[in-house]
Amino acid sequence: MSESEGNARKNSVLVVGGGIAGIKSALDLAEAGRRVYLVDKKPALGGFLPLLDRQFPTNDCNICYVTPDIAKAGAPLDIQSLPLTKVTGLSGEPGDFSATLATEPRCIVLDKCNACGACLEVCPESAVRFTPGLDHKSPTCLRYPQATPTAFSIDLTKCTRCGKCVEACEPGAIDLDMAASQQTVGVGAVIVASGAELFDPTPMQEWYGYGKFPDVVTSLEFEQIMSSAGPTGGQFMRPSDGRRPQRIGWIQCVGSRSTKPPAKPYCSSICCMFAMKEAVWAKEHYAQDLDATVFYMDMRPMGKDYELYYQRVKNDLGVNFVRCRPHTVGRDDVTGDLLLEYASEDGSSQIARLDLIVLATGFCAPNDAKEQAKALGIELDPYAFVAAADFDPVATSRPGVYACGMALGPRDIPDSLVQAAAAACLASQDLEPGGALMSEDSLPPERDTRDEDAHIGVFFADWSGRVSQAVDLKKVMAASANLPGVSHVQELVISGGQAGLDELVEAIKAKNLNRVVVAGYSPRTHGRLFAETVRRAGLNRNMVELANIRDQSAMVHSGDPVHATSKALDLVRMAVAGVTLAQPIYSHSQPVEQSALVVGGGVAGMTAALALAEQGVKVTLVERAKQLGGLALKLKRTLDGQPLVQQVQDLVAKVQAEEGVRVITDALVVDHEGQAGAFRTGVQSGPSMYYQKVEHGVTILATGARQYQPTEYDYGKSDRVLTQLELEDLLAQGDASDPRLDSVVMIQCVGSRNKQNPTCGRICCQNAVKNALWIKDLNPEAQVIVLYRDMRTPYRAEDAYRQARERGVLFVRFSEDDPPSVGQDQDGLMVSFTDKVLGRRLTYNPGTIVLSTPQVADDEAMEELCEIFRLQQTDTGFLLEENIKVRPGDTPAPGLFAAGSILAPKSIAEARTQGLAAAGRALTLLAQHSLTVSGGVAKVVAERCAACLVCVRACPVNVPFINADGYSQIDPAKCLGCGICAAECPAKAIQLMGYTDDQILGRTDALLEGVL
Amino acid sequence: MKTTSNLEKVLAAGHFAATGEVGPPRGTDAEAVRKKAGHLVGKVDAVNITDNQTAMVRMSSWAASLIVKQMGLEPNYQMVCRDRNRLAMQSDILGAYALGLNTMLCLSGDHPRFGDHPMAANVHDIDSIQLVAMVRQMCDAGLFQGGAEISNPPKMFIGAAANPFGDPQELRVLRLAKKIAAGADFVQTQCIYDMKRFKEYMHQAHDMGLTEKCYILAGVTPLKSGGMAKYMANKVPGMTVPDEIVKRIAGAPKEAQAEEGIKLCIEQIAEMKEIPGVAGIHLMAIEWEHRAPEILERAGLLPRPQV
Amino acid sequence: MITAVRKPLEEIMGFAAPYSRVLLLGCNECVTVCYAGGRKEVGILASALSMAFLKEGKKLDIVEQTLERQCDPEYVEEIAQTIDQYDAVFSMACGCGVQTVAGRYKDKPVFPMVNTMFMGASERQGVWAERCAGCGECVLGRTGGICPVARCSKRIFNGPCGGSTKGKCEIDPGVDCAWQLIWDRLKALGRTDLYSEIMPAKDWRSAKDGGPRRIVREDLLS
Amino acid sequence: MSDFEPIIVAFACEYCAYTAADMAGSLGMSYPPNVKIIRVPCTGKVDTLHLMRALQKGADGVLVAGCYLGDCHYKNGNLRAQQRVGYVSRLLEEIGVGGERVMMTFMSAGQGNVFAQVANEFTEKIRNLGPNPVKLGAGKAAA
Amino acid sequence: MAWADKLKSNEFAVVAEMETPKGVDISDFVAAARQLKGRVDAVLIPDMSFAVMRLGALSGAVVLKQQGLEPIVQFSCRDRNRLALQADLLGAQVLGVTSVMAVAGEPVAMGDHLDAKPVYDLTPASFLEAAAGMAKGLDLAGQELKGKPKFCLGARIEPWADDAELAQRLTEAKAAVAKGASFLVAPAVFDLEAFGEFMKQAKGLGVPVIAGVLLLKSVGMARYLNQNLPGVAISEATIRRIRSASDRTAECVKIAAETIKGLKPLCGGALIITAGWEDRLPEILDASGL
Repeated sequence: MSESEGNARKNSVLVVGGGIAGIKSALDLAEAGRRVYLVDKKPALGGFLPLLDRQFPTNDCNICYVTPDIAKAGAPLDIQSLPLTKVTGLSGEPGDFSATLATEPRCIVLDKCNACGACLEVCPESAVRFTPGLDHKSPTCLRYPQATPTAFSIDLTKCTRCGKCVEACEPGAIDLDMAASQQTVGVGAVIVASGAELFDPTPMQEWYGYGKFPDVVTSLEFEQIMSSAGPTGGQFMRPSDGRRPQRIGWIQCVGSRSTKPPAKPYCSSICCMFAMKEAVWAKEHYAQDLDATVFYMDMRPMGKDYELYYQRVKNDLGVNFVRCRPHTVGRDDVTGDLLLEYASEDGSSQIARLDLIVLATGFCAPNDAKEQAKALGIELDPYAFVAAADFDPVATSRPGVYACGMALGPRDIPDSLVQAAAAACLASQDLEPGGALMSEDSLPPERDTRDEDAHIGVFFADWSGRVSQAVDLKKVMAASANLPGVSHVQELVISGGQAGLDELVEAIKAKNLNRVVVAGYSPRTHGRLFAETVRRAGLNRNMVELANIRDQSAMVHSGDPVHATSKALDLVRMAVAGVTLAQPIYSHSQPVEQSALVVGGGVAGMTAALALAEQGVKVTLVERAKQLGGLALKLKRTLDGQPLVQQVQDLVAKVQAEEGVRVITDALVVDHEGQAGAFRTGVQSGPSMYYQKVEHGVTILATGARQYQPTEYDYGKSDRVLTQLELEDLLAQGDASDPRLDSVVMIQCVGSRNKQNPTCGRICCQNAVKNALWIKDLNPEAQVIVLYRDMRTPYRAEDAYRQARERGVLFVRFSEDDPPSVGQDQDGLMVSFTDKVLGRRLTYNPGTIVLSTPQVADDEAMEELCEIFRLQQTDTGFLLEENIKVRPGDTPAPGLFAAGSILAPKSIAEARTQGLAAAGRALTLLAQHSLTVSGGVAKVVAERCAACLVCVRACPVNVPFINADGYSQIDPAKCLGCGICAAECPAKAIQLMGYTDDQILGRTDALLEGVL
Repeated sequence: MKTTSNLEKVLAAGHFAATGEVGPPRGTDAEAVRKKAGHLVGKVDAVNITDNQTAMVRMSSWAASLIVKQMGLEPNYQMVCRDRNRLAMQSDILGAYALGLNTMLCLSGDHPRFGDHPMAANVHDIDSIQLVAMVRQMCDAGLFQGGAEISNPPKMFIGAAANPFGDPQELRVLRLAKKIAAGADFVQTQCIYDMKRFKEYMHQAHDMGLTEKCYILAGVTPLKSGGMAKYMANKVPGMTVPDEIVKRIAGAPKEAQAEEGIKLCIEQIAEMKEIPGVAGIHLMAIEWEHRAPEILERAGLLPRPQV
Repeated sequence: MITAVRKPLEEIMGFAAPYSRVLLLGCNECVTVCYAGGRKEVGILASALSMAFLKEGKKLDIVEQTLERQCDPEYVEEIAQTIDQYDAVFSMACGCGVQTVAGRYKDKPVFPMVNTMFMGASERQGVWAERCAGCGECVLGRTGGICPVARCSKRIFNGPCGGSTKGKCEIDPGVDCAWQLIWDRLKALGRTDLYSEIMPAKDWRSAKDGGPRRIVREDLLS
Repeated sequence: MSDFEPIIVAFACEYCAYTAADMAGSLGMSYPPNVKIIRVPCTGKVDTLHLMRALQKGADGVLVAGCYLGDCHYKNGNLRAQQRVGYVSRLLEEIGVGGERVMMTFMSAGQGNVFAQVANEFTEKIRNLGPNPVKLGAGKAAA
Repeated sequence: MAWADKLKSNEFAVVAEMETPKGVDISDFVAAARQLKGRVDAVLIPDMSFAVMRLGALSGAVVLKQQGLEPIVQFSCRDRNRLALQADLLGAQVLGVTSVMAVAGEPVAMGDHLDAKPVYDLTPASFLEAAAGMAKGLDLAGQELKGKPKFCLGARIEPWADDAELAQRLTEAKAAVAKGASFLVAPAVFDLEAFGEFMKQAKGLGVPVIAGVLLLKSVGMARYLNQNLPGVAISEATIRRIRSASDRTAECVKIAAETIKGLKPLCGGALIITAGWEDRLPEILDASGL
């Protein structure tokens, strides 16, 4: 091995699986300056996400949110994506692996394919893979315009080599003789993100009728029916007769939570939210009078604020929920109605008449999971998902190999993304400490174009074809060519990769352009990308303007092509006018402090601190209490029953021993200033109130939550009423003869899912099951009753739940409006509750009553933290993330990340994962070594300034001052670029760069040209 | 005796003085003046003739004063600083004295904003204290304000006004002292309702020796109704009316409110007689001149001494 | 600072009616600071005026320019080259500026666009209040730094009058009683003795009552 | 004029309203094409002059769309914008162009529906008001 | 001795506390000092309070003196024996630092050098005696000094938690006054009423009492003080007030200013303690009308 090869190996990671988790890991690593091989066995990256029309709980289509990242900031991220590729072997050790990769032939040359679809049309055998439509097994569909790569592939198993496609292919991209290939790559670590597969309900035809009745569809298929780009072309109709469905039923847990094969015993975790989202979307967008019903056993919306979503869906949006066991689907052949038979909660059998049934199918391990595990040398759990330990939740059995996302079992997108970031962080630790990313020096010198006449190039980019569907692009292009200053008009083919951007760079150089308009995107999402691109062509970053004809014309006026076209031209004209008057903005960069402040010394904070320290980052860890450990100090066992105390203590010891981590306990954060890369935070510690300023480049907030202190159920009045934590203390004493443990009644949802605290505690159910089993371990004869509202035991916690039932733990459901009551009677402590099956109130005298209480936001502390760091709280008091779906753990403030229960209730494993993830996110920022400070700031024309002080008074951050020369001066490093001073200035002496009055008025004038 | 003023004579003889007030009409009807003043003939020692009171144009003070004088009643000729500059003021004083007026009161005057000519120039060439000083200089030194000699200077009994209740409180006695220092012979106060505070004021003035240098006449105005009591309490700047007084008047039956007001007035006059330094009262029976004799009678102030 | 407010548009439109091309001339001093006639206000007035006329079917050509100071002849000279292009000059300066411009360009109609108000200070952003009457003989040294001439409604030198209530002037509860302020300040300074002195009648010759005033510094003449 | 199609200039804060407008796009909610957006970093940047100029050049209505009061990224930029809109509105009344032709509105970034709704309502309102009288006068002036 | 004169004037004294930096970069220290010039009667420089090692108090005092401020320097008995203390006293005198305050010094265990050896050779009382003795020209060993240094001496009234302890504190304070202290510094006041009660009892001490005013920074800090500092009881009303303020820091400044105003009729002066937020001292002074 040559030296450079070895260096590359030490800086490279193999990511297996190109779904959202794999992409996220790859991006985080690449942003941190690593080389990534991203392999996927399918012809294109993307995984499940592209198949979904939109995602809960925001009901957004998040593809748009995630994908601009793929060419983040225009910097060439070192990600080599290898579709149609599998890993066949892995040798070596952490830091020095060799992986063998086998790639199937695509039979289409990527560089030549323009995805025109001609091959698909001519192929008699449908061997060309690019099938949109209802087939949920199809690898991808056209609705995923950002698919990487945007090219077809040919399935050789179906190909008859008739050659029609070769003839039809204009660019000559088809090569049916392409051979399979193999290669070996050297990497320092591996991340397994190979995802899961949807459960196929076909074998359960006799129960659910899938495959027998066309109007029984899977949830993914239903998603397609709703999609405007789906097979029905946006028509909301049922497959059998094209009728608009009026009554739709969702059947939950299809293929999950059942011990009868082929169904899986575990809970697939996300189908509940998935079904609710579909029901809401269908009701809101297609038929408000739609009768939507969810047939379920337990509703399990357990993510951050998902419970609120559930309550809204149920109470405000009118979706029906029926708790039952659905078992058989039949059909009334006269009416064509589907008949769903189910056993209701009181045991009676009922039938529901429906037009359409959606099976909320679960997820299972990929069919090649075992083969892949063998190749990678890692262990699987009993359900063929990758096995991981509770305290090391993204580490596999093989050092140097990590896993994330659905590869570890079914989970939702935020959880997958957090795991992805965590895995990326751990993978980094096996590599050499990262190097600096691309800097300004690597860019060509900037041309000074101020004295030149405008040579404007207008580029039209229609990534998904959305624009041309509504706008007559040809017409707009022709008209654009006549606009003043425009010397070049071109159509740009931009995909997720670099190619289109390179084309832009070339055109700027070849046509000697000095200003650029890109029509097609929102400046919000793509502004930075194109600014960086024109910079690569030697222009100032401010010499490009985006005409947002996609979002603000094509998408909103899709039904009105005439006006959409004229508005598109208006938008282009405005952009041309704006860019004509643009002046160069010079940004300056400032070094990023290679240090971090971690606030909160619980498991999440300690994990983050250690992970950063191991990457050579200097960490200051601030903890409010006198010792490290947080809430975890009170826990004795993990959810899967492993002892915990030692592990937490070890973690504390490790942090304390780590040289790179400076621990300040008994400390409060009292002030905070600066920006990403150069923060200064005031910390006050000890009774001396010793005040020090900590300088740091990034911040991780991990101050956790507090355990709810119940006032309900006689807590505090009787020493026999405990919380689960107190029960754990008792159990840890291990006294099997303790009479208090002879009979125990647990009450769930104490202090959660009510008016005061509408959220779900997320882990209280699992805790109850854990402790119930622990009691049974100590005393198998003990009687344990769990009073619950919904048992929420995702994935393998379901096993423990089942086990508990098998071992005699009684689970009795109560409803919110009929809760149990606790008191004293002649026999001592008494609890009474309604038994739904018997239909009457029962009274019971247990030895102990245990209340399952949630973690809740420490309101007072959170308010203060949010004020100091200028962040916001959610309605339930936890920290508000940048975007709970696609940016979990990122805050709206650059350089500030969050981990653990500060965000929502978290288990130890989740806290660990989040700590790692936050560290990983922080590393991507630190890897930049210097951050560019935007030059889009207010500038004073000294000779115009009347020193009137208006700007001094108006500035929200007190930046302007009247200098010794008697005019207003504004420090560009401190200016936020809001432009308030510029608007208030009575002498018009202040201009906001990028938004000068000339530019704004120029746009207005261009828009209104010829009106008068 | 410095002047021929009847008021001065009464005061110098140690009598408890009583003065009244008449506002000239907004027109040329001399009869109106005579009618109002007629009620007071023989009942008061002098009667104040207001000068464009509340910044409304009225018959000029000196002219109305002459009419009153002709009725055998001593006018107290009022002059405000709002409408004339020092030339006009001095020439008017010379004229007034020449026609037999010998008692005058120097005031700042209400702001034009309150009157019927809010657009008028607000002259204020000099202020009231400076006016007192100017008149004092004219009388005693025989000099015009500008310094030139006056041939046959006037001899005026010079009065000033004082408000014991305006803010800032602590300045009230000091300002009184200033007026006296400027040369005021007598002072008439704003109408008094808050006896407690007035007593404190007088006590302080007495302690400072001001009452020895100057005669102080306490202002009284009978309250005609509960409405008037409330108006005085809430709307008139620099005026305090204690709650219990408002309650007392407003609490009486509608038809008995006027009588209750007179009763209160009489009680207060009685009280004032006992306050050290109070040399008399100034009865401002605004548009109620016809009831003044009754009040004076019931207060035991009639008949007036002849000096 | 001299404060001013823009004249009602109706009055300005009356001035403009006979003309088709005018120079709208701002001033970068006092009137800029008090938002009456700086570059920004020039722009706003130009827009409003041209809209108001255009609406009536008349195109009024308005050229905007802002001078450093309209009360200095050298700055006013800057428009000498171009002034012939205009039918009239619309000055947004205070009365001093308008007169300087009118004095320099005697054959050109010059109109005031603002009403010049008073010499005031900025109490806070957007609020200006009168502080000096330019009386030519400053008594602030004896009144605790608060001017009875500019700030007492009755210009009383030996105040307060009887109408002072709760620190406010009798003419308006929104106006501070100057003498209350003076008294408070004298107390804070420990100089209440200054009050007991009677301030003599003022010599108003130093104010405008002595006729139009000018200041001549012999040593600076050239 | 039955075929009158108003031209509406919308100044939108990039933090909220501009994003909301994009959101309207990605949610496929339509609003009248009459509304053209100019992006600003904060509505506090929108100068009285910008509002006036748009109307002077013939816009029939001007919309300023910022964050909810209290949510401004720059403390009170939106409040300032609101005050300026009020000022311009009074000025337009004074010259007879009509104070209703300018409007301030508030929304959060996720509210694509609100943007669409406001755009619809405002367009409708301006449609009912009729064309900017400046435009009509300009025709006369040219004639 | 401007401070001594101030004390004699019987006017309300305003003293700011300024900790020396931990390190040798005194730029912030000097910047804070500049803002205070002419605005306070003196600046108190703690001597490594709570046993956190910092730039020596005396050096800090000299820096402040150069900035035109009147320093009062603390001498802690924790870190130096009687030789060192006396030597430093002489040093202070020749450097023009004449206002000196005796403190015992908090236990080493509270600070950042847990292994340090605590000295406690002298007590604050015996330190005062030593300083007073120097004025007569003698050191503690009875040796004659060349020149007689004169100091304006002060002592602390240590915090108390209950009445019994208070009585003892008063006795100690009396002793300090007897040994030559001409001013006393009391702990931070959060409850003016309770402090008023204390001052009634402290009347007999005969020297001005300078009460501490600690700038709160947050609700968290208020809670922390309640939990960890003896005798401190910040009311729920105050905490609620901070919590509901739109600008918490500004509210805390207001509270401190109100406390100072409230102290004016009660005692001889206020010692404003900002614990690292010295840049806010001018705001507090503004708000309290000083």
